Amino acid sequence: MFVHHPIFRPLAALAILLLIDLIMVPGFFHLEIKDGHLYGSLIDIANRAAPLILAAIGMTLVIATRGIDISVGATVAISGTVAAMLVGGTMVMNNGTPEYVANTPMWIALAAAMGAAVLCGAWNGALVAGLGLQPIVATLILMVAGRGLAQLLTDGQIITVYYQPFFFLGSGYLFGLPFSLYIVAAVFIVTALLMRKTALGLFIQSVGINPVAARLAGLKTAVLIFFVYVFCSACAGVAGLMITSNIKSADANNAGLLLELDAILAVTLGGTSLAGGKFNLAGSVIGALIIQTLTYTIYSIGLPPEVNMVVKSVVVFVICVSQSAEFKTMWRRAFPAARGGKAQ
Amino acid sequence: MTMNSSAPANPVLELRGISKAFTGVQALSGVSLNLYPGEVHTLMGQNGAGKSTLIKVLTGVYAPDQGQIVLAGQPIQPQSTLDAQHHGISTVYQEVNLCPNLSVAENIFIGRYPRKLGRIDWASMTTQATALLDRMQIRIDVTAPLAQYPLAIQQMVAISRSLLVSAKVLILDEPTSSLDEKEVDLLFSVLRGLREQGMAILFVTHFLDQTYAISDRITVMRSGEREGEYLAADLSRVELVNKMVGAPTAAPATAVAQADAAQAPAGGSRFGAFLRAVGLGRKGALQPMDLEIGQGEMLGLAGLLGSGRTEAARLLFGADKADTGTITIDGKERNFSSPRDAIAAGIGFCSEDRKHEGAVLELSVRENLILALQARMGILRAIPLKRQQQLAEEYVKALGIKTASIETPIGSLSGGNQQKVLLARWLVTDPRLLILDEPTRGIDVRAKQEIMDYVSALCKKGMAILFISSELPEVLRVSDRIVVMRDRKQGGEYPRGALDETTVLHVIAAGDQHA
Amino acid sequence: AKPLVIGFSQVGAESEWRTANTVSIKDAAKKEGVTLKFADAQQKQENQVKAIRSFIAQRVDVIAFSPVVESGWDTVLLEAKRAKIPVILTDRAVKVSDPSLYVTFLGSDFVEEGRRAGRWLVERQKKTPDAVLNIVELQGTVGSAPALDRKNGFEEVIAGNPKLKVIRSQTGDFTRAKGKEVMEAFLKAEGKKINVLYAHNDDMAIGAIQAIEEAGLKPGRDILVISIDGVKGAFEAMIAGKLNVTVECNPLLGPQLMQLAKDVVAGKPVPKRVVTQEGVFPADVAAKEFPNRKY
Amino acid sequence: MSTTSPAAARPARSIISSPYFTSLITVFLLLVLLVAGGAAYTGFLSVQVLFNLLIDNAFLLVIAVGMSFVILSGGIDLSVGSVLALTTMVCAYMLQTWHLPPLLVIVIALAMGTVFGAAMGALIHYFKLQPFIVTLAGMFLARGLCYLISINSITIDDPFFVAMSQTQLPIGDCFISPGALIALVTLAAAIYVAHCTPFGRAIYAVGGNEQSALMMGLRVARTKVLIYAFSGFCAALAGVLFSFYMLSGYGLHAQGTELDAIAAVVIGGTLLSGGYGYVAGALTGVLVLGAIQTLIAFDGTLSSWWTKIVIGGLLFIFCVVQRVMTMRANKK
Ligand SMILES: Nc1ncnc2c1ncn2[C@@H]1O[C@H](COP(=O)(O)OP(=O)(O)OP(=O)(O)O)[C@@H](O)[C@H]1O
Ligand SMILES: Nc1ncnc2c1ncn2[C@@H]1O[C@H](COP(=O)(O)OP(=O)(O)OP(=O)(O)O)[C@@H](O)[C@H]1O
Ligand SMILES: [Mg+2]
Ligand SMILES: [Mg+2]
Repeated sequence: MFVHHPIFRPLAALAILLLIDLIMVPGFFHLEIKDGHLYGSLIDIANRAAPLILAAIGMTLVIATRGIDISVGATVAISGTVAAMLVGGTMVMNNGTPEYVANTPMWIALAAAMGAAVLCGAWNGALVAGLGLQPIVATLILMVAGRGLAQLLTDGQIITVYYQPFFFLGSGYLFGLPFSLYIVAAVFIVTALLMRKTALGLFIQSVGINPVAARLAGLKTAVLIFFVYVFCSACAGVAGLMITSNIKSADANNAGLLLELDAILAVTLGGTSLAGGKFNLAGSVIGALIIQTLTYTIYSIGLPPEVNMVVKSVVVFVICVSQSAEFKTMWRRAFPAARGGKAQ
Repeated sequence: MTMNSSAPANPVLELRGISKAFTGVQALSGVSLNLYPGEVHTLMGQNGAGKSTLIKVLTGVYAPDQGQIVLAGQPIQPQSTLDAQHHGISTVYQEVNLCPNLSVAENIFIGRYPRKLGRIDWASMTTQATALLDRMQIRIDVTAPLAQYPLAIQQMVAISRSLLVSAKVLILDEPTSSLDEKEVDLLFSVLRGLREQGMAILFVTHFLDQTYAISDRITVMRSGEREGEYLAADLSRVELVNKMVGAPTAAPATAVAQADAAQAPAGGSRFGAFLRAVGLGRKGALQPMDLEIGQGEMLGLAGLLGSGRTEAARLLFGADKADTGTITIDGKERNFSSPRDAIAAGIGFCSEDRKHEGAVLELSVRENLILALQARMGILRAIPLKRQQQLAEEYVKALGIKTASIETPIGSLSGGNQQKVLLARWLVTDPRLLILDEPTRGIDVRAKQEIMDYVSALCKKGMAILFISSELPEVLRVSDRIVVMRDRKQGGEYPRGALDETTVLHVIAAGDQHA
Repeated sequence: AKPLVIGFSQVGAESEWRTANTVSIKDAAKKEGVTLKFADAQQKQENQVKAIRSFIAQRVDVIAFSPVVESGWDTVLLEAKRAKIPVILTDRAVKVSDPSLYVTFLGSDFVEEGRRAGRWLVERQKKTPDAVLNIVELQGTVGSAPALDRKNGFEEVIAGNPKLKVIRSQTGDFTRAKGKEVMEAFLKAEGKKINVLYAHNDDMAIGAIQAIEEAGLKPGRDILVISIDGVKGAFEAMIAGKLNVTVECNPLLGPQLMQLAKDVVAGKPVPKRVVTQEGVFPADVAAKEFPNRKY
Repeated sequence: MSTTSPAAARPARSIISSPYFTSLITVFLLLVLLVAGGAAYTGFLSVQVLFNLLIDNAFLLVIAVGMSFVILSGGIDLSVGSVLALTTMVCAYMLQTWHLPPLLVIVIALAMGTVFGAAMGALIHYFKLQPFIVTLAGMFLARGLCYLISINSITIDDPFFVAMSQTQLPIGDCFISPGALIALVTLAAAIYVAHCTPFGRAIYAVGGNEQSALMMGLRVARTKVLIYAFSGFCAALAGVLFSFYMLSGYGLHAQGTELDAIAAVVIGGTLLSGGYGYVAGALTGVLVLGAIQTLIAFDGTLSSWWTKIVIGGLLFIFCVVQRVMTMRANKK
């Protein structure tokens, strides 16, 4: 019956991608211990997918309420910039030897960055839930202005961070695995628990499917929608910290550029409908992994950069079509013999 | 079974051995049906018997798993509604299927616009639509969007739309469930006219009166099978009910009603006042009115369509905000700015529009059922799954909800069963006042009886109920007190027994004269 | 007299280099008492065209711009010419059918930058004449002029040398994050075979350096790193010994631009092509040069 | 939004609560914006500047017209910007490398865009895929195809294209470009189609309730495929206009134009959920965006980030004022 589980198809797609890697890229699955931690392509993919997974988790809930948040990338830039500026540090030349000085205690910097992200979410939430603007337009405003704000903070410069502990977030290792994976796991588990063990999941779905009925049943629809946008931005905020920490600098111009599109793509590849309602958190995580694996595969196979986009789009088309119920019916019609074997 | 063979001519449409299964449900098994020209053929059966499914198969919405559709001797396989229309089969579905954003006139004419020089002739369309609705004695602005009119008007629009095509076969799935008596009469006179012209009409209803008022032939369905086909003249009401439910009923519906009426308490005075609304009104929707409901009282709200009953209920529930007036509960003044406030004060509201305001279609029966309760308990205190299942099972049994399981999405239940789930949603919250707006719409006789009995029992235990229904006899039968509405204002208040159907109509009509 | 009015349409603010360029122009204008109408095109050519049209409508004295793309300027420049407003190009060139549509072009030569990077490597290779050097290349944004030119210039120089081989080339979109991500993949795919990294800008190089370090290799030693632009970050990396050389691409065009504008308005003849002063900075001069860097 | 239920909307409030009213507000706000700009900057309120709004945004207007149809039907098309770029590329390549006659080139390019759109529409309809995702993949595909043709930009020097680019149709002592004229004609044609043809009304029906439209016997499949085909056509036509405008083909042309188009359509009063709005709103929306940009260019003191922030801020003010005025009107 596993075949009918909603998670099956995204998983299958991921497996097929990995299979292609296995055949095409020698040593793709090779893992070794280097400097006391695991090292290899798979680790890279997971590590690099971490921000995308976080964004996708947040986006899943927004999409479940029939919304969309295209300001994720801008939020990433803002939170990353705030953190980098506060932790910051400058290099001073001291008799020809470089020395690093930190500015603000790291926890304050992190809290401020998350605060900025939550503020972004509150802004979006207020526009969507409070004013009733259409989500895509409401978040378009922050998408445009947010990156500008981040650039304003940095004067358009890349802020390099020289504070070692800060790097742990995005490129540190714990028990041999990248620390970012623990963060992602924690966010995922907390979110999943929130959805399962509280009524939040039910409420979000109800609001997404039939907001009028939900309100008449006594749900605080506006509060729920507001919360969802704040949550999404908070996820983006963490993603921003991770990206900043990983490249040891905040690039307000480019950090998280187009991350929103990838996040939305991940959510859909994971089997959540953009029409709202039923959602699939685990699916979104797998969707994000699919995207990152695909990107990584393109790099590893050594395709010329001109064909990147074509390959990516073709794969997305194929995955989407193969996931659709209609395709399944067609397939069954075309290959009736396979029915018994596959449907089990 | 008495298969009557005095058919006038050859059937214009035959269904032979139609079967259709959904995952987990055999909705139809081997159903046959004959439609003769110049006849009204009524399809009867309990909720979930498969009536709507049969109609959808017939009109190309679903493909049958087995069986044949024969139209005028030719087997056909309608692929879509449009295809069916081309074959001369025109349909009004149970759930209103129109476009809320388009104007009334467009909803009638879309797909077959009057044209002038190749472009749509809007002026002529408006005139024709107005004339068409005029024939059904509906006078509205046909250029306004459909969404602005109440469900009943929408239903009439859907019917006018189907009348427009020169069809051989007209199918109506519970068209009367949101119409009042006057409108039903109108509809029937239109249908009789069509019958005269030789059209074959397939009609689904749960109302026995209507069945006998118009049908020539009756097919009874039970659990996805055809129980039998009868001439209306040959089948008594009691027989019909027996055949629908598959076992002799304990007592005919009318008898129960009489017995109930006999032991009715005398007046409203025995109830402790629970809710009192003074001067409650909203501009353009309801003129200020007073209302008082006591604990354990069933207050009926009668009136014609659009008389403002739903509006009054929505104001009481905080779904719309009142411009004027106050609401006091247990002597304390309360102002509801949202349904949440009302729910917190112990009020429940079962809306008349289940598709848009009630059911959360993709969620399961269980989730729909506990939604209001969970909303009241808040996000953090999730009801344990065990308890949810227990509640769901309990109410599925108590209300006789026909569903494959409690995890089935409510959207795949039949219309009547969805209605029951939504009723259960409020029952589990154990409200002190339950507002029921047309709760029995689209529910079969037996279920209606069961539900009203159930509700009455709760009422006796102290729950206050505000009961809104377009079925006057029902309102008169069950209410302790009746408020008659007309023209969006209060028309008068009467204790039980002070009114009968004719007097209520008189009250409403009198209002019309004075206005 | 009335102050000179210059309308300047900038590409955007996509990189540190670009912001340094903007700052230089704004500062120079302020210093020279020139009224600067500044418009940011957010990386879109159509926005630049709109800005130039509005400059024409405002009747500025000189129009200057850094074109997003080379082609597609004929029409709007013709309008400027009809309105008798001289046009100065900065930083990037354009392809127009009639060269009289602009007065002069002030800026760096991307192909030359690529060549310089290539020449440095050719020289360097002479130290180890027998070894074959495998090169991985991090390109800029696909299709952008600097990416195309820096690639071509570099290839032109190393083409004659059979010991220099580009084994991987992929786009890193001029950003640190992408540079790091792509380099990680390169390292997994090619491993120790990589001897040289050629990055089209410093940001990608800095990202890639991190990837190299995380792979347990020493950037600058195990893998030679060559990049272009010469921003501060690159100098810091060179001081730390992680970057071998950066080819300067000078963004400080402000003073030269103001001078040109004044000359043009005064009717003085100006050369059709003004190349900015640019150097090549290997790691050994980095510490000395660092305090002089303005961006 | 969740706060308005169908039953809550009553005829008494209908006139002002209709999308018609929202569109009117937009026009009013646009006028306010222009007058404010005229007061603040000399030369802003000249006729040529207004014409420039049309000339510079002709391609955006054409895309927004196609996008209007898509959004009215409840869908979205993210591929338009890339299809535009692909069209410029194809035109340039066919003109410069194969030396095909320009009219033939234009026909081929338009046909290509139409087919591209239709293919996406078919995927969306027949496989029940999300328009957002299909067109997102379409966006990557079209951009990718540009690079396959060439990663360089290709200059067009075909005399016909050059003529179209440089012709100025005089109106008084100002002028307008042929491209702007074509865009206006396209808009007029689209308004006619939307309001006077069964296809146009079917778009509204599908946007209002696709299921109902199907039950009412409309050809939903055909309509949907046609809508995306039309959007693809508009994107290609915009691409041709863009080729006139820029005289070049380039894979990086018109990045992010899809968002501009969506914003224009929504600002013009069309609901993203489909079914409500007017095609003519596309024009007001495009003019609003253009006016904001022109304002910023006239100001000429903003740095890059301030430009972004101000655009965001103006968008915000615009949406909020529009929304608040509509809500006010609904309350009355
Ligand atoms: N799309 C569907 N998916 C799954 N089951 C369905 C679907 N449609 C109908 N059913 C099931 O088929 C059975 C027959 O339903 P149908 O709607 O035909 O009943 P009905 O006779 O019209 O009842 P009512 O009087 O309540 O409208 C029901 O048990 C219902 O749950
Ligand atoms: N025939 C009609 N023509 C125009 N408007 C109508 C008509 N019938 C009802 N309405 C509208 O319906 C509103 C009141 O309807 P409401 O739903 O409150 O009444 P109701 O008695 O509950 O009717 P229903 O049985 O349809 O629910 C009025 O404001 C009126 O605008
Ligand atoms: Mg039914
Ligand atoms: Mg009502």
